[in-house]
Amino acid sequence: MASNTQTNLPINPTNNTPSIKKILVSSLKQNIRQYTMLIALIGIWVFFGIISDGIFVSARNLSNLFLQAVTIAILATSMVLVMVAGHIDLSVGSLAGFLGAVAAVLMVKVGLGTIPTIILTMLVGLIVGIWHGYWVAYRGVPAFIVTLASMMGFKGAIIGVTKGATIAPMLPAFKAIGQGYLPKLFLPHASFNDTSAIISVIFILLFIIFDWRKRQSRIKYGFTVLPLSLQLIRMVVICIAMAAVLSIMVTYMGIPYAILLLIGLVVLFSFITEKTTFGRYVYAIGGNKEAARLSGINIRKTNMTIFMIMGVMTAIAGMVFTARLNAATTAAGNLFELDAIAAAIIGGTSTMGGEGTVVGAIIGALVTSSLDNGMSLMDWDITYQYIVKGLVLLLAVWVDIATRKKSA
Amino acid sequence: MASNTQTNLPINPTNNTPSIKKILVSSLKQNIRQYTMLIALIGIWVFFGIISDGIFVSARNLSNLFLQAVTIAILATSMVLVMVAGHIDLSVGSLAGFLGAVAAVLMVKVGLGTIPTIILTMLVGLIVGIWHGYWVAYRGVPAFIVTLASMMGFKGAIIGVTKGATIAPMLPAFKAIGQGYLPKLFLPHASFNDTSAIISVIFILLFIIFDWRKRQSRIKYGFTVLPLSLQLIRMVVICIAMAAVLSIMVTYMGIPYAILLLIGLVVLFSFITEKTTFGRYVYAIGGNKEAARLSGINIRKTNMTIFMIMGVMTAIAGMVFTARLNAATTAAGNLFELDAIAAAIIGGTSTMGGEGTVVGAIIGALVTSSLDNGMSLMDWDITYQYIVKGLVLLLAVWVDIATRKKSA
Amino acid sequence: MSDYILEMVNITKEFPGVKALDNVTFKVKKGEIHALVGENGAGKSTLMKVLSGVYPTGTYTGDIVLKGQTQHFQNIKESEHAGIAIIYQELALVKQMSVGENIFLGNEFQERGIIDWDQSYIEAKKYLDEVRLDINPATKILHLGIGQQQLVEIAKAISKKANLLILDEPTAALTEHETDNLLNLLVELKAKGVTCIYISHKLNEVFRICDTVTILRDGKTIGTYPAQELNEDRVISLMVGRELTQRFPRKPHTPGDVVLEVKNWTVYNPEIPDKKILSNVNFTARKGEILGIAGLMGAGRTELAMSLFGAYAGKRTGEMFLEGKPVDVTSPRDAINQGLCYLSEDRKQYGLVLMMDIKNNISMANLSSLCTNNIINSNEEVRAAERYTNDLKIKTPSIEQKTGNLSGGNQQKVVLGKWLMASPKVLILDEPTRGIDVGAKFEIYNIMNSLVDQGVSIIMISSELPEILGMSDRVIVMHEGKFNGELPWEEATQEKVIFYATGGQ
Amino acid sequence: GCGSSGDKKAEAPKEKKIVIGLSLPTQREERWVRDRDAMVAEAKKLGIDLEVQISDNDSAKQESQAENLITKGVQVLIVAPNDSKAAANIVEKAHAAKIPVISYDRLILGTDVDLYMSFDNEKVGELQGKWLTDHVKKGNLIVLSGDPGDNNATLFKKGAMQIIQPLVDKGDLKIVTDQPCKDWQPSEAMKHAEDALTANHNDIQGVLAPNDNTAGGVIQALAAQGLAGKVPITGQDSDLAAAQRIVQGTQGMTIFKDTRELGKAAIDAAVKMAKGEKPDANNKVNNGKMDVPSILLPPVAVDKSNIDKVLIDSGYLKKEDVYKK
Ligand SMILES: Nc1ncnc2c1ncn2[C@@H]1O[C@H](COP(=O)(O)OP(=O)(O)OP(=O)(O)O)[C@@H](O)[C@H]1O
Ligand SMILES: Nc1ncnc2c1ncn2[C@@H]1O[C@H](COP(=O)(O)OP(=O)(O)OP(=O)(O)O)[C@@H](O)[C@H]1O
Ligand SMILES: [Mg+2]
Ligand SMILES: [Mg+2]
Repeated sequence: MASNTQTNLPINPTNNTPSIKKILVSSLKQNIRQYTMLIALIGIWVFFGIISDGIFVSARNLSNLFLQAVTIAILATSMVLVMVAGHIDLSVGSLAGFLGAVAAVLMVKVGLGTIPTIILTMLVGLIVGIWHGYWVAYRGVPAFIVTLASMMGFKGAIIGVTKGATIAPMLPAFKAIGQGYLPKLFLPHASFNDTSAIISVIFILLFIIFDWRKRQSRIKYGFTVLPLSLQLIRMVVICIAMAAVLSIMVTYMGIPYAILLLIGLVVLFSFITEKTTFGRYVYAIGGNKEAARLSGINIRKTNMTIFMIMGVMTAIAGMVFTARLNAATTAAGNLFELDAIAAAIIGGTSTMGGEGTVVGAIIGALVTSSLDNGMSLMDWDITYQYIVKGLVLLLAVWVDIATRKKSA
Repeated sequence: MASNTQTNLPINPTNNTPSIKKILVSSLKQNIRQYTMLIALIGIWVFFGIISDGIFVSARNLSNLFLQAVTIAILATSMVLVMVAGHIDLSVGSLAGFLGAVAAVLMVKVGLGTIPTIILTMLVGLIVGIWHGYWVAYRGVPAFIVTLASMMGFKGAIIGVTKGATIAPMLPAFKAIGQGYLPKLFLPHASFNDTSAIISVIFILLFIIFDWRKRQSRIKYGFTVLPLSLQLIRMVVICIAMAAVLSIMVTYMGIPYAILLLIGLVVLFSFITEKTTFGRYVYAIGGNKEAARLSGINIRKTNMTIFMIMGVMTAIAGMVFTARLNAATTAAGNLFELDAIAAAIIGGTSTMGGEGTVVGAIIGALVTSSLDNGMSLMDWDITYQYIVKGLVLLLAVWVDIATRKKSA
Repeated sequence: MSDYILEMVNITKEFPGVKALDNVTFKVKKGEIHALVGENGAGKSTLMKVLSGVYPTGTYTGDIVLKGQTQHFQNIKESEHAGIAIIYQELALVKQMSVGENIFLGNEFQERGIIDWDQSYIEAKKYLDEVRLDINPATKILHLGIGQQQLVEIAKAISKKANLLILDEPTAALTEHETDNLLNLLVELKAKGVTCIYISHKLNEVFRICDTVTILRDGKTIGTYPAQELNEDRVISLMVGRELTQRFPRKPHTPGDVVLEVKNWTVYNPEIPDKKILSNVNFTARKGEILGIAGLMGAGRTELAMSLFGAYAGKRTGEMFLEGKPVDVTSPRDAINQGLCYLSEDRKQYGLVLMMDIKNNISMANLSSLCTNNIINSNEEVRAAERYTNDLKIKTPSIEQKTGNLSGGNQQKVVLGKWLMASPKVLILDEPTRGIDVGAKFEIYNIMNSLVDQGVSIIMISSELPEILGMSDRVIVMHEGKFNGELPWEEATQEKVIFYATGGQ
Repeated sequence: GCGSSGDKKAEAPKEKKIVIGLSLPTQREERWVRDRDAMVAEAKKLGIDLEVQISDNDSAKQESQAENLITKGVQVLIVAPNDSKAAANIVEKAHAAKIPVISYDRLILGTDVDLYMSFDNEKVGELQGKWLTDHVKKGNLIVLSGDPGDNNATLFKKGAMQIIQPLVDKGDLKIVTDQPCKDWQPSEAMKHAEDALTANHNDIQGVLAPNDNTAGGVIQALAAQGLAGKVPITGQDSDLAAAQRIVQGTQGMTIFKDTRELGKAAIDAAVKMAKGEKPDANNKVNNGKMDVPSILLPPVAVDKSNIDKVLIDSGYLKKEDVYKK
């Protein structure tokens, strides 16, 4: 995640001593949208933390909160790709419900094991993705239409697959995807989860190593780098933040598998969007399709790939959701598409394409989930819950637009 | 409606004898999208007419069908304005539900009469429209966000207003808006509705007069006109079509008030979009916002007006819906936004703004309603109903895109 | 005092990080044609946008005095009411709407908001005749070429019946013939008492019609002079702040082997499949030469380039050989892989991703050279971007700047950088200096020369005859989709080129 | 006014098949799938035509579909209304076409209904409330209800609260969370349960879950805290999954409404009405306009003690399914 702030530092090889202030200010400006939302998220946490007498920020609740957010976060991660390329996917909700039901049918009715079920379900997701990609990329039908059609279709298909009944229960191994925590390995009686602690330390070490290697490589290329003292301060701050978040889970029941999966997907997608040609092409297509085409980018192939990825990710989200409930129901996935789109937008993805980050979308998903969780925790009336959520969405985007205008 | 085809005829004041074939071909090309969808609509009617042994095309069923389409058609009519200007309104569904509930509360709980209820409800709609307009036009927040926030908010507000219970019944006069037919005035025992017949004849005469006056005015200005024979043929064909549609209703129970209202709104909105500066500004803003701004168009005011109109139209749609059910339920309006958007798109409105017609949207609404009606009439499985609807949406748009590409 | 129709005093306008105008004073006499010249980014367009209310009062400092009255325009409508009409540098037309609708957009023939269409189209036709554009006013803008669109813009400005008419580079997309028409029209308008501010990088036009010249450099006024006291060289040195000894840095090239050979190249209209846009075109391009392609607007030069580049939608027949081998180019990617690159005539629509930064735009066509296993080495990318930014002297605070925030000339250089990075064998430049100032043009010509020295074959499509004559080693003239003549540079003269371009045999 | 439909029938006696229209609210819940299956089977047995329409929880759609059924000329219309008040229109339209209407499972309010057949919905809530208060005498309750936009959810809750509220007023019970579950989604129920458990440090003594699906969600949240089976929780619908949970001890109870009986009875009554006869109503229920002749079947509370008898012996569920490990 942190890699993102670094790439955008201004570089000036001809002059090796730019003012530190300038670097900081410029880095702040470049990432203003994410910072605004991060501050909003922290604000929400502080608010609910205070009015709930600290219950909201307890390890247990935050751990719950992350798990409640995970399905939407997975969908939002790939929705960023779709939206950056200038499309939209309205089908993810009913498709996630459908694919969750497919997994349940394969496991409960057909009797397949966990691994075959996962593979087959992802395959079905992939096929749906190819179907979407075909129409969008090769037949030129707007994604809005293609996925609206699918949204309707899969709303029907889920009834066909489940025959209207709830399908349960899933196998324990499958269930663990949505509900399980990393087991304790060495210290079964410690008050914290040892495996999770080890993994957390590995995460932090990996970050330090990558950050350091990045610095070395920049020095090798003769680019400006932060003075060593500042770089170290920055590194320590980020490490502490990482440790804080991870320790929430370590001191509760450990890191849930679902969160581990999400972290993996976020790192993967951040990497794809920032470091691969495919990712770059996605941004170029969303920014100016004609220019991208004349620069030799294969727009069809790129669009097809985007929807294939979206299909597989929807399958993953659907399975995590089914695993968490340990059942597939016919109403599953209803309106998830809007939550995922809202998360992406709150996190800075443009509705016009060309802009957006995966990390932002995760922050967006956390913002909406935190609101849901906090208000339900405080037992607020459902009427106000809806209204507050709507207003926060509106205000978040507005504050962001206003600050961006000022600092552009 | 027909006025639309006429304005787009090529004009060539310097040369008074262009080939007739050229004129016809060019007029066909200009309106290809609407013709495609009209043909699709007729195709659907013929198909269901045959497999239902004629029940589908009975006066009674078609009359039902028009009434079933009317709420979505009203919403789609103003959605065209919103979408042509490059926005979208995701809130119309929950807002229509909310405003329908407001009307029911005013009537049933507060005890207001029909007229005060209608006026107050429209006022509330207007205020919501101003709220949307403010954020979109003056705060620069994308309409997608503003109306997504409202969608959530009004989902909550409707629960607050109805307290989760259905509110019914409405006063008979109010109920008539959604269910009533023009009464028979002179021939109470005739097998057809005399008032409706008279109104139908008036409609047809008005069309003939306008069409003729238009021809005269064009001749006066020295523009090309169709040869008299062709013009007359055209006029007769359109008159027969109008008579056919109207006679369906005349021979059943008469023209429903709701349809009369819809016809009025469609004529009004066609006029607004084609003949007024406001309408032109809407297209200009959607087509090229910068150009519109540099041409001195007040973009903010135009956007504000668009959303004010949308608010009022949503109120009308919500009331028609409530009148039709003779009750306000908390689930009312669910997903109407997608139906309205789909109708507009099927009818040729571009998701990118700048293109779209009101008549097209009405055809789009009829296409989806005809499918719903036909499949329900044939007692198809709900699973297939959803899938067929999705596929038809996809294919309709694709065929349209494909034909447009060829003939543009 | 009162013979000034317009006085702009001490205007200062800042954008975040850029002081676009710094205490600019600009005075225009009644009834004159006043030229405003300066390098790219000097602030010409900004000054005019301040005047027309695009940047409303309060976003700049300084005073605007129009006909003796101080004005505080809040928006464009107010400046139009005060008698100012402006044609912006960027075309401001709504593509989905008809020519007639565009001409009167914002000023419809209306009564209580209801438009009289018949009247509109009749009037529209009159203004189109006035700018000598013979098209049906019901035609949609998207069916017009960029030059025709420019004429529609001019018709639109004239229709406002302003007494102060501002034209920001109106001839950038026009051919000689159309330019002639336009200049004559301006002179006619002047005779009717219309004052005109004329912005152009084409100094010959400036001297043909302008009475007074004001020069801007780096957001400051350098001076205002009567036109007869100046000559082109003097203006150029005032603009760039140094002497430019020659306009076209012609260098002797020694053409080598044939790199590109095109035989019987025929291209059909994508919408009307049996209509030929190009018929039976044959030509060769050699290593280390600049091949100029001249022609009037609509002659089909852009279609030729696009079809060779694999980017044209219509059907094509014919053969193409690169370094003697037959190649089948079906997409821009194929073309780039074969070493054939194309810089398009419309940088904003087809060249740049405006919301991306300079770095990402430059690397876009050749990302694979920065990659191992499709993973981008961002350090290499920065290094490459730095190199082209320095080589091409792109004026920017950093390579992280969004290209949308650059001036036109700098944007053009970014696109050029993109294609240089793709290391082409054959580089097709379509209007490479459109809307670019003399200083930057000179730099671009130098870049072309050094590319040719490195063995690149350049095909230059241009509507500016001096450029064609000044830079090409060989000139091909197109007329209505056919090659109508070929001249070595020594024999190419303005008269001959125009003779062929208008269909002479 | 169902008598008048007889005149027309006289012209074509016997050889024309009886056609009955059935409009159901949804197929997204197992119980409604069973209803449909039971009625289709009965109709087949009797050799009559049954036209089924599913409105997918949409009142307007239900009305359109009912119009379509009327258009197709059904002789009797069985309506399981999505919304009890909104469906009054359907009845009026049917009567205008001289078609009698049976209000199935949910009573259509404020109009002249010909026959009502049901399990009492408020009674369902009462049974849930009764069972819960029998098992939880003192402590904190989580009260969940169905979709906030569903009138039936309001009715279930009303019935349950009639029993629970007095104890709350007395101070024995405390409602710590009172939330609806959007779309009857188990994930919503799970979230609310998680949050309530957190907010009350697991100090929860009972859960009112409106149906089996939401109960399933709550049980997932309880299980995460090791509380599954320790906290009494209600349900409704007798889903197979719920029966399994009752046997395992994680869910306390469910409600059994033998929809096969109800469905069969509805078809039989409809056939009678189509022939112009009067069905034998055993009850009268006021719907705000009139006393509707009614056939009421009793809902049964099912828990571990009677599950074998009620659900398995009746053949509603299979023993090997319920006790499947
Ligand atoms: N909207 C904007 N935001 C930020 N900077 C801007 C903006 N518009 C113009 N500038 C900057 O202001 C300066 C003046 O630009 P302007 O467009 O007026 O130049 P110009 O003289 O018209 O150049 P050209 O000949 O290329 O059209 C340039 O440095 C440009 O980058
Ligand atoms: N979108 C279009 N639809 C129909 N015809 C077109 C279209 N674009 C171009 N043409 C036609 O194709 C031919 C060549 O046009 P084009 O403007 O590309 O020529 P050019 O020589 O490149 O001129 P320019 O100076 O404008 O670059 C002309 O006859 C033109 O009218
Ligand atoms: Mg400029
Ligand atoms: Mg060209």
